[in-house]
Amino acid sequence: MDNNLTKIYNRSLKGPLIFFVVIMLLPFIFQSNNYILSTFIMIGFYSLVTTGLTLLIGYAGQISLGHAAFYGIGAYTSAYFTATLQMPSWIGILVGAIIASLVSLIIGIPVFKLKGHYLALATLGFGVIIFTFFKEWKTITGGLNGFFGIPPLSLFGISFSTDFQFYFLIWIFVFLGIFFARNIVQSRVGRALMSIHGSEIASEAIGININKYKLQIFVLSAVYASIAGSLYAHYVTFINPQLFEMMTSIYFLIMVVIGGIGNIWGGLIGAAIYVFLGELLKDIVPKIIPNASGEFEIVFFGVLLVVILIYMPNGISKAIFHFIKRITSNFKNKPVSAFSKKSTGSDIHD
Amino acid sequence: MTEETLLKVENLSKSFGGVNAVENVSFEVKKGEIVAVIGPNGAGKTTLFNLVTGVIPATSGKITFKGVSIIGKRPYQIASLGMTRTFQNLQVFNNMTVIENVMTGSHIRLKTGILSSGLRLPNVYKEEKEVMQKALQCLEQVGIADLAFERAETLPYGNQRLLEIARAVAAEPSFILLDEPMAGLNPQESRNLVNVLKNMRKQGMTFLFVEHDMETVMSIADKIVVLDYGKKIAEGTPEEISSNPKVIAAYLGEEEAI
Amino acid sequence: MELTSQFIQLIFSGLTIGSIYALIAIGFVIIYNITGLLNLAQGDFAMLGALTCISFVNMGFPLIIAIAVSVVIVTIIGGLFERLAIYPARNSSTATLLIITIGAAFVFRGISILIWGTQPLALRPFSGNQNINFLDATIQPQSLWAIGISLLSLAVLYYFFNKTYLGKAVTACVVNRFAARLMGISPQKMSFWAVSISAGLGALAGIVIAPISGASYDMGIMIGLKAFIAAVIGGLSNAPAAIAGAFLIGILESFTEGYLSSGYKDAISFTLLLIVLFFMPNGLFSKVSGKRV
Amino acid sequence: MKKFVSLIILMLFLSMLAACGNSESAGGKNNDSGGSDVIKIGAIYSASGGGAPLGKSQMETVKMLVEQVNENDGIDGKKIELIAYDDKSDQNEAVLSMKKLIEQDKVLAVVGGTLSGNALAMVPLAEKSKTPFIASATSKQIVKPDDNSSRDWIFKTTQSDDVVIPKILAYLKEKNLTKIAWLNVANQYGTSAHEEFNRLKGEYGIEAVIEEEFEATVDDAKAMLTRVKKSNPQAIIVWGTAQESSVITKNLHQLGMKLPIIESQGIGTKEFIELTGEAAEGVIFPAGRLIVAEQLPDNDPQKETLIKYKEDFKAKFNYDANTFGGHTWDAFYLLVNAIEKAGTDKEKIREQLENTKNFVGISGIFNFSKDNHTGLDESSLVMVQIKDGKFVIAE
Repeated sequence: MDNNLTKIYNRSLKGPLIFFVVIMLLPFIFQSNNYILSTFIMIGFYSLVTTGLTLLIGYAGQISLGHAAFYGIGAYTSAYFTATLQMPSWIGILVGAIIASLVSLIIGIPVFKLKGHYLALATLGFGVIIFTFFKEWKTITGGLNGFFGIPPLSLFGISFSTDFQFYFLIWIFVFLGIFFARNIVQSRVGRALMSIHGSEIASEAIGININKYKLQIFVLSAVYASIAGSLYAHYVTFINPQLFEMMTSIYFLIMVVIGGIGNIWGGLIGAAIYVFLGELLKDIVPKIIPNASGEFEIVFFGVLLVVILIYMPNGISKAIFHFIKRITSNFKNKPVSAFSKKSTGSDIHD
Repeated sequence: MTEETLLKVENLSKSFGGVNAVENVSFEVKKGEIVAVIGPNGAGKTTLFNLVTGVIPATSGKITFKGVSIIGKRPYQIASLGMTRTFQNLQVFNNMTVIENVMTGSHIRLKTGILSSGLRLPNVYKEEKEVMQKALQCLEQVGIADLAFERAETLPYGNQRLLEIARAVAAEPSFILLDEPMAGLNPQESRNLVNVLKNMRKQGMTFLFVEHDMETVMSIADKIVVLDYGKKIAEGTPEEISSNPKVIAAYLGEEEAI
Repeated sequence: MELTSQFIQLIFSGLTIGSIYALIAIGFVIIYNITGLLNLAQGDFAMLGALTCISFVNMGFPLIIAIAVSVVIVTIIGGLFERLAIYPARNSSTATLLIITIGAAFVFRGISILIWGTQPLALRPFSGNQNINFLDATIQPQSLWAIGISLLSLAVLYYFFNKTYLGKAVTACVVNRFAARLMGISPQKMSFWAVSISAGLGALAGIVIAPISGASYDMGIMIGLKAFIAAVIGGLSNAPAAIAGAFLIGILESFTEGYLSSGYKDAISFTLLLIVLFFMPNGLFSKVSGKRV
Repeated sequence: MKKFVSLIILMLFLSMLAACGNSESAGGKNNDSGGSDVIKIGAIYSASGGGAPLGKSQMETVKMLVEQVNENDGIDGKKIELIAYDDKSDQNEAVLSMKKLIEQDKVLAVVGGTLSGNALAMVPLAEKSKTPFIASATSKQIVKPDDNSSRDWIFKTTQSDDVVIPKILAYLKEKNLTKIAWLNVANQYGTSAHEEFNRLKGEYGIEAVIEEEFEATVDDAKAMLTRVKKSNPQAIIVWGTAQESSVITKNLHQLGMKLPIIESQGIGTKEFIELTGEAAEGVIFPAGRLIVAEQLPDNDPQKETLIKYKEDFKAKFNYDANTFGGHTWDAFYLLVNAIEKAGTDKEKIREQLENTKNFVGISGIFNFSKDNHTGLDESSLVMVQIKDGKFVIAE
């Protein structure tokens, strides 16, 4: 009976560990190519944000179109503390996370009285207001001219100034973030979040304080975004408000949705697809249409986005996991126990 | 001991834009009782339930549960006092498996928060194992333990009703409100559910339920409260109610109208 | 005297831009109520309308014909968009549908760069450049056109929704989808009409504003968003309220610019939006309803 | 059907990872075979997105010029292979594209950077990898940063604000206009010019009676302009690019404000005149000589180059060449010139660029030095006025 829990929650570390090892080995293959490394690093930043967002959107069922603001808060706080105040990097990251959580708390209290499109619009509104702060609070942020000279990240006495070094750092953060999120999902808190998505009235009737949970998970996702933003600022060393405008929030939402809601790996998968698709189109489109520039890529991207969502409304991660399951079950001839036969209809929450 | 009052409703009223959905209703539920609320369509039964469970605020009146006033409390606060419910329009969590639905029902009995679950502290695992055992027991109690790992949305209607009851029970409440538990069930399922409820009462559970199916009401209710146009028109044992002229008039009136 | 003239100036600026928002806001209301969809590509219909019209004018068509033809073309594009992108995904979640409309907006913008390039294009004003002086305030004739055309289209819409069969069918869908189906009106068909009509309205809005601000491939983003705010502020379920909201936002913006700084224009519109959402979630102009939630 | 499409999409994504690996190995191979027969040059411009009105003509210019050079047997018989990316006006895209050019495509040098923000994000990458980078964006931070970080490998072919603003200030002083209203578009282009204006106005004895910002998406600024009107300036400076400046200029006209209007070099396109109509009459702005090429005296050293570029561009793309494309022309030919003289060694190219003197380009005549990586001074600009719907040199 001890293994009962594994019937509903896939706690297996095998898949994630293999994936982790592969990710950690990649830089040794591509060591000489900072372009590929930085592609993966970008996926890392996005994954961190979208993993937090997946908790909010995919599990608790609450939309946010304002997360670029928290990403920006992390980035500007880190920039200000390390470049202007000359403090160590970890202080910037920490203070950024604290500010992001306070701001998200203040925003969250009124915002989560709203639902659906209204919630989406309210978060978008807060995003615009915070963007205006980045733009107009020139003494701190440098305004539209941007913030220059953010020093490279240095933690525990190690300076992460090359792509190679940064790669490991960001992916360790991503995996820690995903495991933290996965643990949450596979617990009382995760069930409470999903119950909010399922039926708010019923989850209140069994004693779940839905506003508290919405708020907690909103704050948590803001912290994820803020940490990602802090790391990003150290990585690019130059930031400007335009990086954190409305479209960035929309791109985050796109990643979460194409990745697949209701799956903790969805954020990472969505981020990877978003970045790879962009890079791939850059290579492919000019081959199909000579002399084409970015607008063709944008058109293709838009069309693909629509097609993906029409044919896979639940996102790509589901399709991928089904695919993997099919392959692995082909390897193992028969389901191991009577139980797994029974549970074919059920989805394991990964 | 059996005389202990669990729920006390006094002069409860609720109006929607001038229309009185519930008007000046008072009654009591004692520990271990099964009380039925009946009445024609639109009599205000579901509104009464929503008032008692805090889903909508009352216009006036008093509700005390276990001697504590629950007026103005949020539903989750009321639930944590030991009162859970089921819904007339099923509110099963379709995005989960059956057993997770029931495990979610145990929410208030657990302590894990965001940090401890995220870091997976040692006591979390223990708690999780316990809650799963408990959930299986609840499913056995309503007789759908074999469906534990199916997705909730794939269950037939009748089983979803049972699932809601199991979920309500998992909170280990002292009082459960059932909103038309028999609706949509076939006769066999209904009989099964009656047995389930009777068994639970034996274990000391108290029920308040709304029901249209008179046969069920007469067979399991200790006391019946009759509502018509938001007012209480009668209260008593099944025998008293079945011979009450006001009740007969209300029901006949309804039939005439049809 | 100077104060009044500035005041009138601000009011007219606000009404002009407000009338553009109004045309698009009605599109939002129609689509939202029939399909439950938040269409973020709505502003891009305005862009398509304006650029198409400019092309026709440059080809030598008379203005009135150019306007009519481009409104029809954009209406058809709207219909295609509904059939190809919205209809197949009609049962998906809010977030999915939202992103489908964003995807469509990308496509519209990309295609218009391909056709019209990236430089802003000009459309000549409908009737000359002679300014009208009114109590010391200067009013462009185009402003009057903008306000006039939007009021006229609102009147036409009113007639359409209340007097014609198709219009009544659409209205029925808004009031009660289930009842409409019982009456043999297919909500799916209505969704098609709703998106098409909104696209046409958007196109008209774009054409009207083009002589004032010029037209370019990315003009739809902010216009669409502001119109949506306007619709929400007024009340999404009610067209006249949405129109009132649109004029309110237009005037608010023009006063912010006139008395404060334009850097805060967007922030102020959104602040008003948030205030309305938090305190009057049904919109500023909604009646308190006795409906059960 | 649904399954089938899902499968196809899935395959597409799986092939994506494979494609990444492939292009990597392909890139490696090219490099092994040595850049002996082709010269690889990278280009990154914002041909779509917010910067597109500037970036599209830049992208098309560089593509056209590569074709021309290759038709004429390339550089010393070696063909140029252009690898061009559109950063879509997005900073992250710009950074990734720059890395791709440097690390994977292994280009010899990079021209690009339409928007200052994107150019600034690319600068450290070029500097670190020691790749010559010639930018076409305006911010002076690109070559002369406040924090004095190194810019050895970075060059720029646009007049910085510290060249353009003095030109305007000198003009105002000469005309004895001292009470000025300053209006700029609320983006990097506008605010950096504003800073420069505030820094220098004192030196020229000029006073700003009112300073305002307007959005790039402005539709009607009459409200704000009534405030400007009340402050009674002697002249108005409007700093923006074509679309937003056009709205402001029209509004000024509608309000009957008949003051000298001075605008930025960003309005030097035919579209501005079309958009603005009669309201554009009399507007004065500093610009490179490209837009007034025909009016230059025949002995002007730039005239021939300017007219050739204009004609080629118009013939190929069917719209008028503009100043922005001109900056790219300069970047490209400066590079070609350096490669011709110094060969394909990056360090030598850098040195050659730094020592380029009297190079006749589109934006002006370039004279680089160790401390001056822009190479242009005020003489590269002329004051241009709009008269009868045409650009003419103002006296």
